[in-house]
Amino acid sequence: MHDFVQHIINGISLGSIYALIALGYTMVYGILKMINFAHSDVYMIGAFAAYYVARWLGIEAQPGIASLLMLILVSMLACGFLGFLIERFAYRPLRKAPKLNILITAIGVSLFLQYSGQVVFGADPKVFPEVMTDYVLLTFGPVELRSFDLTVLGVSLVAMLCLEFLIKKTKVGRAMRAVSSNALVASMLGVNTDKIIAFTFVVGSSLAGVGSVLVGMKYPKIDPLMGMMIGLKAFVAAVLGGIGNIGGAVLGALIMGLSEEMVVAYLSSTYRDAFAFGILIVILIFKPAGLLGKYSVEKV
Amino acid sequence: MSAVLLEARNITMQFGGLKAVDSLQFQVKKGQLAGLIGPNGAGKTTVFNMLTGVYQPTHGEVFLDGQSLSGLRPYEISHLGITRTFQNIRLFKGLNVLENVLIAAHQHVQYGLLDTLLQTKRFKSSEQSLRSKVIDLLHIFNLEKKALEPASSLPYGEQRKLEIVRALATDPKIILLDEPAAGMNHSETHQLMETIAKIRSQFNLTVLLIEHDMKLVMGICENIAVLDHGVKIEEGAPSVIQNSAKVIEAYLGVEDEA
Amino acid sequence: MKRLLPILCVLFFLGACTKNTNEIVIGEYDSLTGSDATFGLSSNKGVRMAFDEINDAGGIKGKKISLITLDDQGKNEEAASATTRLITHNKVIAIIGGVASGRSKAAAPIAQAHKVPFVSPSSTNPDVTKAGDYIFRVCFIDPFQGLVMAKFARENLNLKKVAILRDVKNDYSVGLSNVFKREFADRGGQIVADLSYQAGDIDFKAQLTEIRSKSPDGIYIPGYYTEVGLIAQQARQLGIKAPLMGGDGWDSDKLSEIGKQAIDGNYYSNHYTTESADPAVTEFIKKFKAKYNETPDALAALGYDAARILAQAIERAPDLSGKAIRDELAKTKDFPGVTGKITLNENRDAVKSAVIIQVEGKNRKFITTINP
Amino acid sequence: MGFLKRPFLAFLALAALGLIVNFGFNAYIQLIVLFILVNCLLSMSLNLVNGYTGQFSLGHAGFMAIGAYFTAFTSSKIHFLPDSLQLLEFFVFIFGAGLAAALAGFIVGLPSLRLKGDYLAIVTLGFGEIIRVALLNMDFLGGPRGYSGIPSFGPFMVSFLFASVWILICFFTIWRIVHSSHGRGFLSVREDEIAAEAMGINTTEMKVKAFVLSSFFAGVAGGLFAHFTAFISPSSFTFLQSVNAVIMVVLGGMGSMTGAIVAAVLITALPELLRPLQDLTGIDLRMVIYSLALILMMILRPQGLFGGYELTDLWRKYVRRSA
Repeated sequence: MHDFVQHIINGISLGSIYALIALGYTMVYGILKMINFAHSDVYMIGAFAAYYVARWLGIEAQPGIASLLMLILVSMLACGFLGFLIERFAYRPLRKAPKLNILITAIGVSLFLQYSGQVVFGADPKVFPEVMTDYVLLTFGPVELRSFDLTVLGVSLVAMLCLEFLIKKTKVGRAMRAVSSNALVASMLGVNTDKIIAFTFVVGSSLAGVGSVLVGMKYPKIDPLMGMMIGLKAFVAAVLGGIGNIGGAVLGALIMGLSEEMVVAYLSSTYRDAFAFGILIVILIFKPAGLLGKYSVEKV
Repeated sequence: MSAVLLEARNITMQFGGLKAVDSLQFQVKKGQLAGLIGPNGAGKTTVFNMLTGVYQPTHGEVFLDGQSLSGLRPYEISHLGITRTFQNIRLFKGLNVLENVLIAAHQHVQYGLLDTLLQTKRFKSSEQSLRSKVIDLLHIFNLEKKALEPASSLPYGEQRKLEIVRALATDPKIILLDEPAAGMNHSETHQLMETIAKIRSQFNLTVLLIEHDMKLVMGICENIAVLDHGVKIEEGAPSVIQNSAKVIEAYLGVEDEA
Repeated sequence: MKRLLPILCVLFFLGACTKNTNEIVIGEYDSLTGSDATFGLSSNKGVRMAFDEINDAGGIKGKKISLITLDDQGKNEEAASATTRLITHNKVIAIIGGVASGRSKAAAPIAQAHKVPFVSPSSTNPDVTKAGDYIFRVCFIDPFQGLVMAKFARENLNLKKVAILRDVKNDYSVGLSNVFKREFADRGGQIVADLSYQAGDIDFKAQLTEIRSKSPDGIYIPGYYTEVGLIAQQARQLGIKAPLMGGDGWDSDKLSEIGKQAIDGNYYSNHYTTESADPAVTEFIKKFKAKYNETPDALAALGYDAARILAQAIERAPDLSGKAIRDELAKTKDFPGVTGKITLNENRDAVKSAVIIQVEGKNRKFITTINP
Repeated sequence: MGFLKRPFLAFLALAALGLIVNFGFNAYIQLIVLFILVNCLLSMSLNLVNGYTGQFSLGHAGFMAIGAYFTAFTSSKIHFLPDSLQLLEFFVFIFGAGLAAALAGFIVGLPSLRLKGDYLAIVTLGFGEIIRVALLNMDFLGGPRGYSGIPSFGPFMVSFLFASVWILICFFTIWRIVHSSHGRGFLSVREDEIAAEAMGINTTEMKVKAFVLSSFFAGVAGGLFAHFTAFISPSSFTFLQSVNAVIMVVLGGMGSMTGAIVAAVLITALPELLRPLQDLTGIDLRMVIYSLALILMMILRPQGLFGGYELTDLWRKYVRRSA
C-alpha cells in the first residue's frame, strides 16, 4: 500500500514537471494553432543560461530562495528573448504559409538549437548548481514527500492560474483570444497582431525558463539534448489534455506522469513509452480534441 | 409527377442549447423545382447539411425514394442520388476545372486499380468517355474553354456555375442548390434561372434551391417552404407565399435588424 | 542554394587532393554530434592524444600520422558511409571505430570487405569482431564484464538478492545485464527485479520504488554515468541503502559531480584504477589533464590504447598494406596499455583483467582485480 | 505489354546512370547513391499521403522499420529457391516487407485517419515510437543490439538495378494512380474533404488507400535499406528519420513526384557534401548548417523547389517560352 502512495507522489511530481513545459506548448498552440517544436530547446537554452550565470556569480556558494528566484528570472529573460527572436525571424515570415511549412521550420529551429548547443556548450552533461537543498517535508513510514516535489507542483499550478488570468481577464488576453479566433478581424479591430503574437511567444518561452531552472534543481544534469525527450512527453501531455487549453495541459501532464509511473510499477518498464503514446492514441480516437479541448464543428 | 422523391420527417438539429432547425417537415416531389427560403440565419443551410449527411439530425429522419438516410455518410447519400452546391463555394481550388468535375464523376468510373496500373484498354477508353462526358457538361455553362484553368482563377459567377456542373456530374436524382445566384447581378441571375430550368428538363432532375431573395424564387419555383428561426412558417405555391402575413412579417423583421 | 552547390562540390573533392606521401593516414569515425556525442568526443580525445604524442616523438616509420575523424551523428548508416568514405576517398590504411557497438556492426563489415584493419576502442558486443579477421577491439566484451560483477557481487559482497536496472536503448547495458543475470543466478544468487529505463530519462523513481518493494541487497545498473548519477540520488532519496553496481560506463568525473554523496560507496568494474602505481596510468592521467583540462574517463583511456596498439602494429609491420598491419595487430601480446595489459586473442578480442572500483567522492578506491 | 514501355525506357536510362556510377566513382559515392535510392522511395511514398492526399503523417520511419526487420529476418533465415535465383527470393521478401508495412499502415490508418492536421501528425508519431519501442524489446530481432548478418546483393551494380526496379514500380504505380480517377479522389480529399464527400468520394477509403500504399513503399524502402547496410537497429528508425521524410516532401514541393526525387537526392547528399567543411572548421557543423538551410528554404521558397509542378511541366513551360 505505501508503495502505491509513493507511486502516486512520484507520478504527480513527474507530471508537474511535464506540466510546466506543456503550458508553453499549449499557450502558443492556443493562440497560433502551431506546434512550436523548438519549445523544448528553448527550455534547454534556459537551463544553460541559468547554469552559466550561476557559475559566473558564484551562486552555488550561497544557496537559498533568493538565488533560486534570481536564476528563474535570468532563465525567463533568456528564454523570453530567445522566443522573441525565433518568432521574429523564423515564424513571422511564414505566418500565411501552409501548416506543414511552419512545422518544418519549427523542427529546423529545434535542430539548430540542439546542434549549435552541442557546439557552443559542448556535448557532455553539465552539473546544475545546487541552488537550494531538497528536504523531506512529510513522512509516513517509508513514504516521503519532498520539498522539491511540492515546489514544482505548486509552481506549475500557479503558472496555470496566472496564464488563465492573463488570457481570460486582462486586456492583452482579450486581444490574444481575438487573434486566436480570427487574426484578420482582430487586426481590423485595431489589435496589433504582430505584437500580440510576439508577446504570446515571449510568455510561452519564459515559462520554459521557469521549468528549466526547477528541473535543473531537481535533476541536476543538463545537456544540449535534454529537451528532446521531456519536450516530446510534455507535448503529448498537452495534446492529451486538449491542446490550446491551459487547464488541459496540466491535467494531461499529470495523467501522463501518473500513467508512466503506474505502467512502470505494475505493467512493464520496458514498454513505458509505448504505453504513454498508446494512451494518447486511444484518447484522441475517442475524443479527437483531447480531454478538455473543444471539438469545433466545421462550418459548411 | 406526383411521387414523393425527398421527404424530411420532423428533422431537428440542435447545437448545444440552440435549436437551429426545429421539427421540420416537408416533401419534394419527383421532377419538382422547389424552393426553401427564409431570412438570414433561418437554418436553411443546416437543412441542406442534414439532407446530405454532413450533419446527422438530432431527431427525425430523411427519406429518399422511401429509403431512410439516417446513419449514412455524405458520400453514400451522394451515391443514392442527392447532390448539392455550397453557399460559400467549395471548389477544389488547387485543381483545374476539368479535374473538379471529373472527381464528381468518380462514382461512375468503370475501371479498377489494376486497370490503372496496367493502363488497360478499359482504363483508356473509360477515361476518354469520362472526359468527353464532362466536357459536354461544361459546355452547358460555356465553361469548356476553361477546362484546363485552375478553378480558383475563374470569376466568381463562373465558380458558382462550375459547382453546379460538378454536382451534375454525380448523375443525381435531385440537386440541392445553396444560393446559386448569390453575388450575381440581375441579368446574370435571370440567365442562371433559365439554365436551371433547362437542366431540370434535360436531365430529368428534381431541384431544391435555397434563396435568400424571395422575388427570385417566385419566378421559377413550383413549391416553396419558408423557414424562420429554424421553424417552417409557411409552405405552398408562390402565390400562397406572396400573400402570407407570416412570411411578410418574418422578412420585415429581419430588415429591421439589418 | 543553386550557387552554393558547385562550391560544395569543389569542397567535396578537395579532401582527396590534400594527401601527402610523407604521412600515414588513419581514419576514425565517431559520434561527434547527436545524442551519443559526449561518449564519442571522449573516445576521440584519447585517440587524438595518442597520435599527437607519437607524432611528437617522431611518428611511425619516420612518417607523421595524419588522423581524419568523421562524424557519424550517432546513426548506423552514417557510420557506414563515413567508413566507406575514409577507405575509398581518404585512402586511410586503418580505421579506429567509435564507441557504440551498433555503429561498429554497420562499419566493420565494410572495413573487412576492403581489407582495412579496424580497431574498435570500446564496442563491447561480442558480435562486433565476428565481422571478420580485420576487426579488432581493445576493450572487454559484455560477457566478461557481466561475469566480473556477478562474481564480485556474489563472492566478495556476498549478496543474495539483486535487482537489475538496465538502459533498454543501449545494447551495452542490455548485454551486461543479460550476462550478469545468468551468471549471478548460476552462482546461487537471486534476481528479484529486472527493470529498465531509456537513456535521456531523468526520473527513475517509478523503477526505484518498485525495486525498493523487493528489498534487494544490491542493484546492478550497467548504464552510463549520464544517468547513473541521477539514479543514485533518487535511490538514496527513496531510502534504498543497498549498494549500487555498474560497469565501465560509470567511469567519469561527472558521475560524482551529478550523483554527489549519493554515489559514494558504490562499485563498478573498470579497466584500470587511478590509484595504480603503474607509470603508464599516472602519466596518461597527468598528460590528459594538462591537454584537455579534465580527468579522462574509461572511453578516453580505451581510445588512447586503441590508437597506440594500432600505431605499434603499423610500426612493426614490414609495409603499410592492410594485410601486414592486420597480421601485426593479431600478434599484439601483453601490450602495456592504460587499461591493462592487453593481449588480443584468436577472436581478436582483448584479454585483460578487470578491476573493481569503489566510488569515494572524487577518488576511485581500488578494491580488487578479477582475472579472466 | 504496352504498359511496360515507359518503365522499360526509364529502366534503361537508370541502368546507364548506374554504369556511370559503377565505373566512374568509388565505393563511397556508390553507397551514397544507394542511400539516395532508398530516400527516393521514402519521399515518393510519403508524398502520396502528405502531398497528394493532404494528410499529415509523422510515422513513416515506423513503417520503414517494419519493412527493414521483415526483410532482415526472412532473408537471413528462409531460403526456398536455388542459389541462382536468390535475387528473385530477395524480391519476394521485399514484396513481403511491403505487405507487412502495408498491413501495419492499415491498422494504424483506419482509426487515426479520422483525425485531422496536427492531431493526425501526433498520432502517427506515436505509432512510429510504439513500433520502435516494440523493436527495442523484441529479443529475437536483437533488441537494441540490432540485427546483423543481412545478406547483401553483392556488387554495386546488382544493388543499384534491384533498387531501380523498385523505384520504377513505386514511381509508375503512384504516377498512374495519381493520374487516374482514384488519384483525383486523393486530391479531392486534400483540397476539401466536405466537398469531396458531397461529390460521392468516400474520403475515409481514399485516405486509408493512400496510407496503405504509402506504407507499402516505405516498407520496401526499409527492406532495401536493410540489404544495403547489412545491419539494422531500432536507432535507425527514430522520429528524426520520419521528420527527414517529411522534409524531403516539403522541400520537393507537395504533390510533385519529381520534386520528391530531387529533394531526396539533395537531402541525402547535402550532409555528405558538407563533410569536408569539418576540415576547415575543426568541429562538425553539418547539422547546424543543415537546420539553417531548412529554415531559410521554408522562408524563401515555402512552396518547395517544384511547388506542386513536375519536372515535365517546367520543361514544357520552358520549351514553350523559348519556341
